[in-house]
Amino acid sequence: MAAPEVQTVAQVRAFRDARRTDGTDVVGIVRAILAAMRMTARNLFRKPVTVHYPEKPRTYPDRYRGLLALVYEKDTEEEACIGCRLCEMVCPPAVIKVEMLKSEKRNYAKTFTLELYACEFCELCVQVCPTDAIVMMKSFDMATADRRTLLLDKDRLHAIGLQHQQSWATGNKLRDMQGPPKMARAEHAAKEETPA
Amino acid sequence: MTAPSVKRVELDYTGSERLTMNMGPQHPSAHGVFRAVLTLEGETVVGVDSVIGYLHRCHEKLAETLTYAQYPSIASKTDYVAAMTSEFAYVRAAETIGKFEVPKRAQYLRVIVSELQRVASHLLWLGTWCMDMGGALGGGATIFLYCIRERELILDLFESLVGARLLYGFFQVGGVRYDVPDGWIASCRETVDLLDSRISEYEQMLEENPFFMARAQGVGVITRELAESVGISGPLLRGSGVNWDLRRSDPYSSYEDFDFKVPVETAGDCFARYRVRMVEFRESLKIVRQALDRLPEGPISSRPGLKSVGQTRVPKGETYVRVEGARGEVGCYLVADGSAKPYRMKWRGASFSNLAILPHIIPGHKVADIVAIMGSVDPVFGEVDR
Amino acid sequence: MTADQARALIAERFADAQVEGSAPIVATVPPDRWLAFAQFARQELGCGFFSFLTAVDWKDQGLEVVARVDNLDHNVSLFMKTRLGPGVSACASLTSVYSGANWMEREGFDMFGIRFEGHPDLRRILLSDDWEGYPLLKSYAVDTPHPPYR
Amino acid sequence: MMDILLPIVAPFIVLNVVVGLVTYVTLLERKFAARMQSRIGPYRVGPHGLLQPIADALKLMMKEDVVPTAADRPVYNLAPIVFLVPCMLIFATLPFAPGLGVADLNIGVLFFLAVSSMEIVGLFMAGWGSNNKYALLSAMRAVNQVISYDLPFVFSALIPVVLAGSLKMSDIAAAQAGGYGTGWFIFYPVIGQLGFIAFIVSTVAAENRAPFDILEAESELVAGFRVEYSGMKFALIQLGEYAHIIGASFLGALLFLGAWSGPGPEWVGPIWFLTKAMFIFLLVTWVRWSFVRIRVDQILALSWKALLPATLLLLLATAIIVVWRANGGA
Repeated sequence: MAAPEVQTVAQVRAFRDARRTDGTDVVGIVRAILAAMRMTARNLFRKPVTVHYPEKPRTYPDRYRGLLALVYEKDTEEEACIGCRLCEMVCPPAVIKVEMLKSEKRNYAKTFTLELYACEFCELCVQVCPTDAIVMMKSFDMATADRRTLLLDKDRLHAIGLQHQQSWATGNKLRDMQGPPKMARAEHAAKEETPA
Repeated sequence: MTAPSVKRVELDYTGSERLTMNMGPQHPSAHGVFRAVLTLEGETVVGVDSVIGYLHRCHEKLAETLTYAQYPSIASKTDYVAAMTSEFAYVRAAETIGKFEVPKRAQYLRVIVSELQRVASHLLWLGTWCMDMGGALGGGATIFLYCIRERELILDLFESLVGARLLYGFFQVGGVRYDVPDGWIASCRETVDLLDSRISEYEQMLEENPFFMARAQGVGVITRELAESVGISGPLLRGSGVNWDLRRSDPYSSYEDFDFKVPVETAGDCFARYRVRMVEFRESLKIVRQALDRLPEGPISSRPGLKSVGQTRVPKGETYVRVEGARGEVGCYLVADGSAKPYRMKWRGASFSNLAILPHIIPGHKVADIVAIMGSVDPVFGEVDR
Repeated sequence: MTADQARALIAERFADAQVEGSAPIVATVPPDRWLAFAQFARQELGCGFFSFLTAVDWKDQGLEVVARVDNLDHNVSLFMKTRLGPGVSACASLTSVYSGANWMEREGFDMFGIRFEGHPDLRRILLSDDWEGYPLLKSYAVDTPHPPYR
Repeated sequence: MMDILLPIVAPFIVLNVVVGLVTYVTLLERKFAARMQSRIGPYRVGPHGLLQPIADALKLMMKEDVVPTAADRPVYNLAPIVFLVPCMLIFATLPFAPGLGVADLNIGVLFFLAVSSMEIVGLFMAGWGSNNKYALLSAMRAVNQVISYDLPFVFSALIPVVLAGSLKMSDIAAAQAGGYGTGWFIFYPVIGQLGFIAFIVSTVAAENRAPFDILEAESELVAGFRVEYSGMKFALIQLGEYAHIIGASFLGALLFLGAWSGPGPEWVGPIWFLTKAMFIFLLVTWVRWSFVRIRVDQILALSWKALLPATLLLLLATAIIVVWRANGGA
């Protein structure tokens, strides 16, 4: 038994002839044509779905994954990033580069660069951040003609953080949601027990 | 360039006024970047050489350099039209080797997103296929825009679930990364109901339309033997009379809990593939409804949330897992060596195998049929070239 | 045909094959029996569905060619493997048995440099024709330099 | 003095009106199509996009004019003009109101039909001169299609001619006047309606509009015969195409919908005529945005196997009825 080869022209014609409807059912054809035209006419009177984008910005959902930014700690107003380089290591396209600055009380990021033009917004850096320092913003419009402006350093990342609205996700919230299995299981078991 | 060795069919008249025409890689109906070097006699195609690889990113090498925690978000870039199912295949492969348990809630969430993704992907297929046949300046564009309008609703759902519209990163080894937000289930139900009625509208526009039938019926027939031998899968295989759906034949992720039909058509032509997909729309929506009704409470991941890059280690072993993606069997052959990165990963893209059918069935058809056949095959070039 | 029957049949006909598992059946055959085994799988096991063909580079143990075929009617899956041995990069082509092997073997040639003997049209499929090296070999480093715009 | 000036001034006015009409008809079509597709269409240039056609025209004029190196230059450069001239010439015989027109020939309909099928020469020159395989295939298809569909187009247009008993356009219009619109040929029992449908179908096909736009066929042939054209030459081709469609719409309104007859004083006649023509245009547009394109062999089969015999029979039936009535039948 050999592998099937290219179909011949005769075969193609035979297939086509076998399925050909010779258009004898004129009433059916007319009805189908009218059905299609009725459909388009019906949509003529529906409201258009177009959004006038720059004038009316669309509302972003809470978990929107947009521009990346660094934030300050709420109470002390210090930089939240401790330069631990976890985000640098987890970043699949390797766009984050961090250098750590050792200090007495805590560490800081000496430099923090993010090549936004190669970022794929997978939120893994946010996910691993132990201090909720890197977050995503509910905005994406940083369109530019020069990709060098998308090479973000620490100051620009902090500025973006102040400029836009922050999305829901932070490292701790994400990890909480995914849940340590033991705790979640215990909770789950407790829930099942209560009705019983 | 090496001379292509193309199998040419002979027409039943003498004469060889042959024209070589390049269709693609930049062509309105190339569906991405596909180049078909056609040999024409008049309007009839007598030979075709397909050239692919314009979108090659060497995903398989990439997978060897990325850990099990990193790769799922990259996996969505293979089949970017149905990103959820491609992540699914990779994550499932790691889970199979590592024997990681997946909580029931995560399994159901996976089913919901995969089925919504299938609907979204089929909507894009219907739109682009009609655009291929009808043209951007004709009725095809109308259906395309209707389909896109409805696809947006699903993308909005995904956006409120994971925050992204195209490349999700929803899956992680051991479960899923995001739980459903408040109110998501209600809006999902609304969307599903709306989609159900809109799909009937497309059927009204196309189903018995003589223009559409003339273009789709008897065109691009794939016989069952050819289909199996080339290894096409999904709606194409079912359109050729094979009752084969991985959700039914090799159930995974609790698919055995749901009640759905597997549509099978025997004609093997473009119209049969259209019918299969139209029924799949409805069946997918049915599965989504069932899963939403029965969504259990509990954890969404059996493993702790990701804290570092090398957190997931998979023991030594190898496996091949397959999931039923929108385009067919999305498979991942994974060889693990006990470290945090795979030793080897082979991605079996459904589109790669599906596209390999083209040189077998195109010769003998007219130029206009090529775009109809291409569209009915529904290739996504991210998955073909990987 | 069940998986057990298929295993028994393989053991009977291919004494030199190592057979493991049942879903899927993993059968390792010597390279010279590769084509015969594929023919046997298609004709007698009814595995008409060609899923994929690829290779694994086991560094100094050489390349391993892997193919998977299914019997869709009876839900029997068969993994076919063959070890080419160190330094060998030639293998029999399955194109005469399975049409789908055509592109898959071209990809194997493209990525691993395996010359599939009997393939009608063995040229690079995903990479450009003038690419140097075979990227999926373990000896090909990820950061192998290449001139841009190739 | 008037006698000398009129033949110069009248065509000038008509030409400019037609060009203005064409640019704004594109806007009408775009808006109409957009609403059908749940969009809003042009919106930015001017209030609700009203200045969009002007912006488009300016843009096309400013664009670089690219000529392919291997093109057959004289043929390539001449093609848009050869294409445009017949498309504009068809307006020569159209009366827009009683006595308002360039020339009301006594063979008006014949002239219209003859000139309108001349566009094929320009099409073929464009396809051939571009030296592009897509364009060549498109030109071949164009010849096939236009020849096939001009026959049913002519036959269906001849039905009102037979009913009115004159080839002169103003006579045909006059024959439909009176009776508060019941005299329009579309209301002629059976023959009128069938003839109108045949006319619409063959118009769509003869003007290469979707679903019969196989020579443009951008999903197969990219843009067909005009794939290599850019800038002003492209604009000329586009202008010609739309002028042709509008001309055919006016013809349809004149032949079947009673031209300028309608309520109100005489001077609103042209407005009625324009409204009716736009109605036919929108009908054609509606068809265009509702169906997928059919294949070249199917289009030819439809013409030769169905439409041509049907229109021929219809014409024959019309002739028999007219003769029967003239001889004192009911």
